[in-house]
Amino acid sequence: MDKNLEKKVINYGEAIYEATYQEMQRDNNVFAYGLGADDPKGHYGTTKDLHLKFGKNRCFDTPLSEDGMTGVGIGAAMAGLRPIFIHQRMDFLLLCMNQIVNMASKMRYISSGEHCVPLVIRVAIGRSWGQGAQHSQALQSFFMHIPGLKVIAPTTPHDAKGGLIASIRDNNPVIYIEHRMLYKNAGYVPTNSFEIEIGKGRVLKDGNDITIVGVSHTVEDSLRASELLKSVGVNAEVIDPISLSPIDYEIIRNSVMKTKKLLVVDNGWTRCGFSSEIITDVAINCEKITCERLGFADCPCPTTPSLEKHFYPNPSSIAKLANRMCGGNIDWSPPEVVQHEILSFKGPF
Amino acid sequence: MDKNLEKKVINYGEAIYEATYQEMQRDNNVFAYGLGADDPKGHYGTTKDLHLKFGKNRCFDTPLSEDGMTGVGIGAAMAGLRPIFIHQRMDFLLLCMNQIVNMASKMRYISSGEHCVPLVIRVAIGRSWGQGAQHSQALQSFFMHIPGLKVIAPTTPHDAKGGLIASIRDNNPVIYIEHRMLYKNAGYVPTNSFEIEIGKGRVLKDGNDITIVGVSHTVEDSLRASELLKSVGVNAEVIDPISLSPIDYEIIRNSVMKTKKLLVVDNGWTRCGFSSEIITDVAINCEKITCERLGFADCPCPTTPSLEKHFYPNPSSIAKLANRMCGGNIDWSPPEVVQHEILSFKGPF
Amino acid sequence: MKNQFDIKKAYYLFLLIRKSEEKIIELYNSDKIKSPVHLSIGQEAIAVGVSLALSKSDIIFSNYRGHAHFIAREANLDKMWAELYGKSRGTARGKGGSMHLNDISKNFMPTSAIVTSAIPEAVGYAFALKYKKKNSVVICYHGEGATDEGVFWESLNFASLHDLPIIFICENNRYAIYSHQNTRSINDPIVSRAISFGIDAERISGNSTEEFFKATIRCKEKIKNNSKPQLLECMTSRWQDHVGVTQPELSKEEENNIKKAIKHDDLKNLENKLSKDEVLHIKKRVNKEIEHAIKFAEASDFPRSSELLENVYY
Amino acid sequence: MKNQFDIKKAYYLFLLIRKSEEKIIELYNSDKIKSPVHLSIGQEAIAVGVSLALSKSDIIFSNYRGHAHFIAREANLDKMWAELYGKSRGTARGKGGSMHLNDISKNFMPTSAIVTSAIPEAVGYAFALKYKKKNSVVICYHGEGATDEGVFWESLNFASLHDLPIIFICENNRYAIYSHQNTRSINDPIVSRAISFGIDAERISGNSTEEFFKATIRCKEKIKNNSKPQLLECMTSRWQDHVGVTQPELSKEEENNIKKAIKHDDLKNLENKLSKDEVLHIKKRVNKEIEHAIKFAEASDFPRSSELLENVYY
Ligand SMILES: Cc1ncc(C[n+]2csc(CCOP(=O)(O)OP(=O)(O)O)c2C)c(N)n1
Ligand SMILES: Cc1ncc(C[n+]2csc(CCOP(=O)(O)OP(=O)(O)O)c2C)c(N)n1
Ligand SMILES: [Mg+2]
Ligand SMILES: [Mg+2]
Repeated sequence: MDKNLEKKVINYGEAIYEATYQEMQRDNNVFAYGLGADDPKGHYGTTKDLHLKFGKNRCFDTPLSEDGMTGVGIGAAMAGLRPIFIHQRMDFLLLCMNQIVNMASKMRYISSGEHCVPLVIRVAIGRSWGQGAQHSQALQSFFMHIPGLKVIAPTTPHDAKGGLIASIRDNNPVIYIEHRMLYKNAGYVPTNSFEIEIGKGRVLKDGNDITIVGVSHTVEDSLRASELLKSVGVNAEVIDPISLSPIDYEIIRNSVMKTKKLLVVDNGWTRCGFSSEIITDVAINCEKITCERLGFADCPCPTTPSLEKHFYPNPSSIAKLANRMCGGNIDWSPPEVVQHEILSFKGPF
Repeated sequence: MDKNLEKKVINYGEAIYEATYQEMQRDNNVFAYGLGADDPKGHYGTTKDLHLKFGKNRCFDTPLSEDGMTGVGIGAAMAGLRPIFIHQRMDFLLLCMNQIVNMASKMRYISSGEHCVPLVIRVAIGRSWGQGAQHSQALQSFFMHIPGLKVIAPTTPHDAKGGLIASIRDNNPVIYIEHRMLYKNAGYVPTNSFEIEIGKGRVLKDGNDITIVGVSHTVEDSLRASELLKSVGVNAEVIDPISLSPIDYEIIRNSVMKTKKLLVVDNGWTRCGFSSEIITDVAINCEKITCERLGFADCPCPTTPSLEKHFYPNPSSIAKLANRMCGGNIDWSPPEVVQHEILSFKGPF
Repeated sequence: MKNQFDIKKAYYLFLLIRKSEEKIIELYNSDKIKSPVHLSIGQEAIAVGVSLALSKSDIIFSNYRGHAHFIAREANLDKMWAELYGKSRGTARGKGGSMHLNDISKNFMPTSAIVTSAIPEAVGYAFALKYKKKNSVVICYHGEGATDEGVFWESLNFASLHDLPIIFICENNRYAIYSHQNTRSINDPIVSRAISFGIDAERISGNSTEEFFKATIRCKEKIKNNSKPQLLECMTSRWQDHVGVTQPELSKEEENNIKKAIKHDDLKNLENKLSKDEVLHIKKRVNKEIEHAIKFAEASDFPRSSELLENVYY
Repeated sequence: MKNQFDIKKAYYLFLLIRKSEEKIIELYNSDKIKSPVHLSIGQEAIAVGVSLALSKSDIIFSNYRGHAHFIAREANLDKMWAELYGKSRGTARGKGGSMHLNDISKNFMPTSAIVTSAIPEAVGYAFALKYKKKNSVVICYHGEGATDEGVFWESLNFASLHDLPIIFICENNRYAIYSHQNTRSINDPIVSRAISFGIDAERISGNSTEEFFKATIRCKEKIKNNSKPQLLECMTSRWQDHVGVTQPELSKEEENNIKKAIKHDDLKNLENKLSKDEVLHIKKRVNKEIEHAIKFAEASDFPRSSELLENVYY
């Protein structure tokens, strides 16, 4: 991937900023807006000072009117602009469902191709430090359910940049999901502009014993779990789907044909979730695969850390289940792995 | 079920009316509201003249403010009333997602049991006769995804009545899904008040060769498909889950252990849908089951009948796939079955 | 767009709408039309008056009750009919139906069946016009019922905050299906609310094509001068049922209102201002155009089944 | 509720809020508090003035910035602190945190972190009061930012349509996080908009506890007499950052505004009206109560892990 490009180590938040900046530079039609888009903190730096660099009609704050502002983005996109609508939390998208599902996702179909809606909706998933029931939801399955929408959830800075540029250039509405615990993740990223292909996943770690598929931040945790699993002789393959709709079913099917075991670790609730979609596809299309899933506990997210730690899957709960699936000792208690990004998170809230 | 009760043949719409009327009679705290709740047509007769019988504070029309009106229902429920909020179309729930998901579903949890929200949201799914992209969605999976909500989708007049009474008496928010093509369905229904147990499914037809699970109107079509299948010697078991959340996983698992084959026919899109949830549960918990699913085509619903007929599963597409799963001739073309309720449907729109 | 009211053209467009709607009623029960219809009969004056005041480059957002707006904009009648028939030469190749008409060559945007939903989009389009420094304006038709939705006020707030070139045309027929406006808000408040949201708003009574025309001209001028968004509350009445071709179940009072409105039918007023010859000529033309459109629709095929999955994504 | 302003009680409640918030600041970085906090310092006069005008049976809806409303209602301070600590003796057994306080014994409803979301619920509660022919009123606190959301206007419309017993208390601190009100709407419009939605609305400037008290008394009286919903736009300012205990990044102008506000701190005004002894006595009481609450919180356990899945369903 991108063999000949100059690369630099930057973090996930910087990758989003770079993608936005370069696209705004390239194309006057690109603009970014949303609550606090031009505020001093600039959404973890991802929109920092864009209003100063490109003018306040190209990066602006809005009233608290998520529903209306989604419609504004759709209308602007129909008129040929390429809006990036930014949300501080995915939970707020619940206010925008009518515009996203009834309008954006269907515009092309109901006009038989006369119109398209090149709108990117950037949404951050929160967690921990007391965010609680209303500030920690990860509702990817809602958007995956709806034809006409694309959904991506990059994990690495590389894919964050290439994925955002691809989303901006895509002529369909794209829900771009970022995770607050990933902003500080660092990695090599090409300095120039580049796109990843929406719809292609990536094997982040090869292995033969079990296939683990994560989503967004749980990809990180799955990688950590794969480290733990080494100690019990289990060699896990870890897949980052990157794109949730369209899904790269092939990459997962190919992996499970080899490992015969599939563990999907969703970063969201499981019922009718991402994990059910992946397991169902495998159940229909591949033979004799053992499947399991993990995800949010079946309740709203509690604020207190003593309960919250049981709400999310974590490297050791992932490793424990994967090991059991591989016939390992069910009493194995993997050590707790320090999730630095979570412990060190102290806002901005 | 209800062996000792007096029964009468009534239709699905009448069953809903009867449940509402009897509950309003029994409990002064029950009231019904929504767009057109008191209009001359009374939602297919389901609310007909309730405003005259119980007064206009117990059955009333509202402004077109679905989001706000959901909140009003939640607040009234918190104050001890038992509101029934009625929607002409499920598509309009997209305007209410914030209130339903962020507020109603979490109220009990964030108050650790101090509050509850006994709110029933009645929503009709539309289809055919040109309803098109925005008037035919069946979004059950959204609500199934969210802990704290119950979701039911009765198919028979019996369950429509017993299910609505149970929903009204339930102290949790319940999404009650009805299908416009079922209103005319007739069947024996106890004349007195009774409840079905939310969370229990029902085997509507016994069989040994394959398990077919439908949802709402596709249960009807699955029954019709089972008739077609008789002609090729396939004896299908047809299950009506009735309750979509909680799901009666047991009844489905037990059936597939016997038949070894599972076909889920959703009345909605398949990706992250009801069908993926059911198949996933079976893939995880039962061994060596062949699974397939059917549902809406992967596109918005077109209005023209020439395309719409390919959008929905139907008795013959269900039968064809089931037969193939049972090792039958893949070239078998089951005859088209007349779906009277669809052909005869001419509104009210 | 001229600042002079063109009676002949107004009469022609008005008649074309009226006769099209009447033809729909005539054909509806034959099951040739594959789509529920929300007729505009009684409300045509608004569409005609407004449309005559527009330029080619102006942008139209309408709703499920969009036949009048579509026809008054001189969008493609043949394709509209084919769409009603569910045929592949329709405005959306049969996939949209009456509630989702569009004609990009006339800047007539796809309409929505969800009340109020296209209004923030109209505002977004106006935002784009300003962004690109275009001179056009956006026309956003909607019912009075649409103002019940919160997103309506979010839209007005954003339009006024950004001084967007948009004219909201509120077609106040007093009803949302069977609900009278009084059962949905008190004090007949649309103009006062719009003003409090920073919009120049005015009520136009009388259901007169020429008055709607003049008011729209005024709005366009005001936008040119002070670039403030505009709202016209156009008082009117709908003579048919909300949807379909059945007769509405009306209160005595409403029945009388409609009788009165029919007596003052602006189509007759316009007709009276023209010569017999002019009228005859226009009537002929209208009949011919509608016949042509129906033939076009009849001759068109239904879309092939492979089209089902086309145009979901770009 | 008495119609006489009780200065001693006002001072006590005001001080209890101020000192609690200051204690939070002091403790925050020790990581004992397990929840983000939205402090009320600068805005306390509203909560105190309003609360003193209420009866026991009145109902309170607040929001994520709810400490002042909670304390002024004399809700359980021990439990509030335990909740901030994430402990099982908290108002929500640690599962809600600062943004989801509740105290059913004081009719203080669970608060929401989603702006405006509790407002239609407050209206629904008022609907239920009327339905059950109760005499109480609902108090609905919200920020000026909350009025940007469409559902706010849907809520007001429904409240006015049904003449519901509710008082909207708009705490206008001019900011939503870092966004000044002027960047979100023009013409400082809240009162005029509310009036156009059929609500009796009035602005109260000066950030004075007694004025807020009097205004609330007026509202309650008006509701008794004409049962029209009321809105008070209470002008105020927030001295801390939007969330957490960091200092806000302010413009020079805003910095000056806050300096001015601090100079006119109503806590001092109230203090000046009391005798030294009275003040001393109250200060002692306040310190003791806060100490007690913190001890209560410290002594409480974290909830057992089995509680994770409790209270999802009834
Ligand atoms: C959000 C939403 N709520 C309800 C409906 C059902 N509905 C369709 S048209 C209509 C009436 C709208 O009234 P108005 O805006 O006055 O327009 P009119 O039909 O009178 O032209 C209603 C309630 C809908 N389509 N969308
Ligand atoms: C629907 C929604 N949008 C955005 C946010 C993020 N947010 C939290 S508080 C806040 C500011 C609200 O301002 P205001 O209503 O004036 O209340 P204040 O914080 O000033 O008391 C915002 C934008 C949210 N929580 N909910
Ligand atoms: Mg109307
Ligand atoms: Mg504020």
